[in-house]
Amino acid sequence: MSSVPISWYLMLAALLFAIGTVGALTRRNGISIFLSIELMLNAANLTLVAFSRQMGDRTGQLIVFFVMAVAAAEAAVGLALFIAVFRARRTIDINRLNLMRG
Amino acid sequence: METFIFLIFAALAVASSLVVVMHRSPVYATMSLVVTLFSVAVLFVLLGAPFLGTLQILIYAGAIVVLFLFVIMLLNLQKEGEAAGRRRGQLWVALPGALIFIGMVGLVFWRAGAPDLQPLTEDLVSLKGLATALFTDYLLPFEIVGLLLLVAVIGATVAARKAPDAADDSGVLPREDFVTEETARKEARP
Amino acid sequence: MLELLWLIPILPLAGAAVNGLLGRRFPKALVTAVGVGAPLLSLLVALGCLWEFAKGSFPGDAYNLVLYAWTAGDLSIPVAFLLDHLSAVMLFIVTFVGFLIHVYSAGYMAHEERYSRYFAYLNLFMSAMLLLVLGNNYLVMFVGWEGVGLCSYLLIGFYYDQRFPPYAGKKAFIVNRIGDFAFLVGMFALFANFGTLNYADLFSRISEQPGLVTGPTVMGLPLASFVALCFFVGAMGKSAQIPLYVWLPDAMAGPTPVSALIHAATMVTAGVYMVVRSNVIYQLAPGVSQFVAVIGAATAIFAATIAIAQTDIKKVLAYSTVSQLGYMFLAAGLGAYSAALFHVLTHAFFKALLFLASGSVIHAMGGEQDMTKMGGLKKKLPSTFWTYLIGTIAIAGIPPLAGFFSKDEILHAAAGNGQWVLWAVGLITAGLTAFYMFRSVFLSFFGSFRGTHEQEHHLHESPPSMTIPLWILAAGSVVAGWIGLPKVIAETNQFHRWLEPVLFHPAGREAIEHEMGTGMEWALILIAVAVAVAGILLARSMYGGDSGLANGRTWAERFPVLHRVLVNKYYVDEIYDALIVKPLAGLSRFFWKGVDTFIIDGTIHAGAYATELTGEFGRLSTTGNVRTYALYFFLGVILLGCWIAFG
Amino acid sequence: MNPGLVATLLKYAVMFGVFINVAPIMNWVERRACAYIQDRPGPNRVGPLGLFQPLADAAKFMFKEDVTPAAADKLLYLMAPVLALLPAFTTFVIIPFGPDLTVSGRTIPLVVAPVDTGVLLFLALSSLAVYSLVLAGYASNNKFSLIGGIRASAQLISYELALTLSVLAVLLPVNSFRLSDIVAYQQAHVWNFIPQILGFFVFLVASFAETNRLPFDLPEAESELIAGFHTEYSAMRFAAFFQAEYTNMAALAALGVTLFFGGWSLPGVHIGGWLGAIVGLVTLIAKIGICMAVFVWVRWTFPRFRYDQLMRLGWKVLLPLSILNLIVVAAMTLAGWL
Repeated sequence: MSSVPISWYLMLAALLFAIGTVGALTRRNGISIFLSIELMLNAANLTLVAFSRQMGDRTGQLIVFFVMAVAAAEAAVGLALFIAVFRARRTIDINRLNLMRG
Repeated sequence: METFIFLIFAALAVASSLVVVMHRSPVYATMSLVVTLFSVAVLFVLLGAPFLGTLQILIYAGAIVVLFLFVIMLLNLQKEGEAAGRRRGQLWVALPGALIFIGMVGLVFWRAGAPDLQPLTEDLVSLKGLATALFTDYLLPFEIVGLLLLVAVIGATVAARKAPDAADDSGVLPREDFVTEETARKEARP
Repeated sequence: MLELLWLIPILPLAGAAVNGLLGRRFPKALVTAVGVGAPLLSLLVALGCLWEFAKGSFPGDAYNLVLYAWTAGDLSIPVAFLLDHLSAVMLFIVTFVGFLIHVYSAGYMAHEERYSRYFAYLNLFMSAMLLLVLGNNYLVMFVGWEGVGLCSYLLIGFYYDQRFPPYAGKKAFIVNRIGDFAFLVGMFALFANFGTLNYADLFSRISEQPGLVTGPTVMGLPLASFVALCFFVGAMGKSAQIPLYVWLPDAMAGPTPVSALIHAATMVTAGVYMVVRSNVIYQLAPGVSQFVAVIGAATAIFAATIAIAQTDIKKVLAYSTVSQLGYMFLAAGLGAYSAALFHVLTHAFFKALLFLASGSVIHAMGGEQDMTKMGGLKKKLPSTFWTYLIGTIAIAGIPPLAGFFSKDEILHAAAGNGQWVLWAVGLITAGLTAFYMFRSVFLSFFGSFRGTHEQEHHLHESPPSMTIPLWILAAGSVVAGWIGLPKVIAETNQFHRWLEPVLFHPAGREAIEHEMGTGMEWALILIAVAVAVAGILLARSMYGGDSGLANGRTWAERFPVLHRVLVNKYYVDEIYDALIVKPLAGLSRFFWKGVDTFIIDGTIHAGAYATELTGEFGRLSTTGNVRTYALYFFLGVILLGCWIAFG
Repeated sequence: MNPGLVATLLKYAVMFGVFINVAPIMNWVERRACAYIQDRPGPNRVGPLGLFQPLADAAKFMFKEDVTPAAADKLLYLMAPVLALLPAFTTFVIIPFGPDLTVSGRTIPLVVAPVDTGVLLFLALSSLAVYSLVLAGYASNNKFSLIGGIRASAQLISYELALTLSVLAVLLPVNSFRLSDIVAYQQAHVWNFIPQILGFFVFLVASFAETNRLPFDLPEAESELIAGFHTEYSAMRFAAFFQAEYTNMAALAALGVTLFFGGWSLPGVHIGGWLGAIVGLVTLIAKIGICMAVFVWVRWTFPRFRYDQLMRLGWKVLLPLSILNLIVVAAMTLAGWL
């Protein structure tokens, strides 16, 4: 049975990560940025699982588990913040939320 | 067979992630993310982590992304318009950066060659081993993550709650699907 | 029974907790039941314990009850109670008088809005006072000492919605703090040298080897003198001696029962109790003892002169309290510790009685405290009049009432020690006391009514819950002195013998009193009584009858300067203000404006300005757009990655 | 062809055959039972006792015009019914329906997908069902539908917690995620609903909510939201939702009976071989049927909850109860009582 080399998985992860990064950096909609970040997290997870397989060590899988929990927490708080921001400003366009401009 | 499955789902993941990033409608982007997540879950199973694959669907697709969708609908977000002051500059920096990144990783692998995947061991796949490690060696991180989730729940509740005084003073009716017994009684009073 | 000793302070504490936490929701009757019931139970337990103690059903002279050891590292302070002949007397005074005043309060405060809070504070005070009295080491005493201070502060400022009471409470607290500080320093000195604060350990070691305290020196003084001085400064604060007496007259801003309980009968005598408790140390520090006696005598006559000119009935009683406390310290300084404690006991009865009776007068007058607006209350308030009169005779030192015996013993001690100056001062003070107390009787109860018509209409005798305690205290004021009859009358002085186990007689300092002849003693007694009677007659001639007030005015006009000085209490408050408070405020202002604002803030502002300048340039990179920051971050990551991969 | 694959396909065919027929049969049962409860005859014209009514309905669905609203989001509007069917026809793959079968030396477990993460997979797949409702609500571009969609997502997420926790409690003493192990455990001990009656009730209530059935049918509440998320749907697309709803019900019922009522097994009955397989399948179907009857009975008996009551019940009653149940079961397992 032909097995897929690990570098394929890792390249795929890098690709997903790059796509997610570009999305996070260029999108203006807060929710879309969030989605891109989830994409990046998933790419990282894929890397972890791939290395876990390659090294025969399950630590990578455990870290993926923690990443998922953290992502859940992040999504809950982040979305709540968006709701609060939307109530106050009627928009979640990141470009318009620049109160912190120096 | 395995290569075949990998190629299908890898292509699916890349395609759907491109949709996530490029589609202007948040709903489509979100639904594409579900496809990406599903593909990655399949890759997890291929890599010998079926538990994580299931969790990926259960937690990510079943809960987190639903939450995204819920918020999108709650705020009734429309497509990102071609508003003024669109920052092209951002894209022209980010895109080359991403390409450099991919090139960098590719170069590393080109140098290192492509070693075959290690054979799958029973120990790595077994759920019992994972659970044992989680509740012994990684108990402290596990507890901390639990605490983090609790804090997140409380924080999210506080952040998303309407300011109580603002709701009372504005005289605006609470939204209809959130009319509670108390507010209903308050409205009924002359 | 004795193992229930711990219940005595705990019961009022529980009452305070219940009333303090839940009292607002309770009906008034329940608040009363809890607030008066707790001291009653405490009194019953105390009486049982005293009975057992008097029977002596335990080994040794004193009963120790260790509750638990408070441990911090190597340091271990047992929280323990001690019942010996000294604390027994104090225990009786505190529980008995305290209970009566609680009963009285139920009537006096009946219309008060913050009724439950009042009882919570009063119970808390009882608890702290009992802790002070019963503790078997200085630290437990100090906890109680601070506790009573706190309650005193709370109760003086009880009417916190008026202007003056919170100020008076604060003043009491701050002045006491000076004394407390000295007390603490004394404790530290003892602990540093002996490693314990337990009375029994300390005193047995000192009395066996007096060299332990007379040998080492602290700041140039022998240890005994240093500790004694520190403790006396502590006592000065709590027991209102010169120069720290200034808080006590102002403390009359609190409710009258509080004045009776805390600022006359119990708390202010804590200093005397502490000095008597430490008699071993004072006996070994004769210089300090002499100082105590002088301060006591000075305070006695000083306060008595002020009291002559006061028109506020409670102020008169307050200065009289200061004066009587001076007597006690006079006795303690002379080494007549039993006489000092005897005066504490009798004073507790008659001064509590006088305050409560004055409270009854004030109650009837609708809050009026000025004696110039009273007069002729004898017929309207018979119970109050008779009890007040009994208290006045007792304090004036007319036999066979209580005050006579204790005061006589103090004067006797002064004469017996050959301290004739102090004796003369005490004698004059006795005369002044008789004069100003009868002055208050004549102004308030005799002559015709000088208040408004409305007040006259409302005059009424107080309810039984107030008059019954009055009569009980009056009975006490009559008979309390009989337990300490002088040698010339009785075989032995019973009270003296009772206290014998706790007193220390170092070699070479025996009292000289035995050498005085019987005739001499009778002569001294007669002189004292004669002076008191003279004071009474003078008061009657000046203030008796309807023209009393006018007569007083005439006398005042004859000595305008003296009168003004006395009315203004020798301007002591003003002097303190000019000498201590004003310079302190000025110094603070200098530190505020000069040091803090200019030097410290200026340095910081300079730094802040430099930072701001840097920030002005740095801000150009912050667009406020999160994505820009993310981009910086990403580029940094890429550079880092390149460095790792190719570097 | 790979014999394992053949066996899997055959097993799937059997289960599919069972579950595809749930909707038509339940259509008839529901209408007749409703009529019975409301004291009226119900559909009785087509065939004996109206038994052919489902066929008539199906024919009607097929020939009706399939309307797509002009303002709708076409792609999502089309995808929603498909997404509804997808989890409905995949979840039952982990339900065991008989004892292991030995055919020409090979042991074939009678479950379509004998995977290690069994119950989790069921929960994961069924959690995807919410997408169809939300998307249908969104794509219709109709405010009633949108509100229905929002309600559906909130409700499903809320009750999933209680459902999952009550299922987890069942797993504790068994020490496995495999439903066949759970059935074996119940065969060896006693049906789970006896020691875990609290968990069972939480599961029952949560499954009413998960299937959007009365008294929790807020997402489609006819009286206030017309029909909620499927207001705009007609013809075969509506039929797809209909089918998905009943199939989901059946799948949850199958999970319920497997977790709490011994699945395909019967106490004291141990038959192997082909006969055992058939008996197992029939037993499972019978048990599912009883559960479905309860669903119908509850639907026509209880009034609808209000939205805030629904949320309060989910978060403040069911969730704490399920956590309590989990703790109690964990303690009992540790103590060796289970």
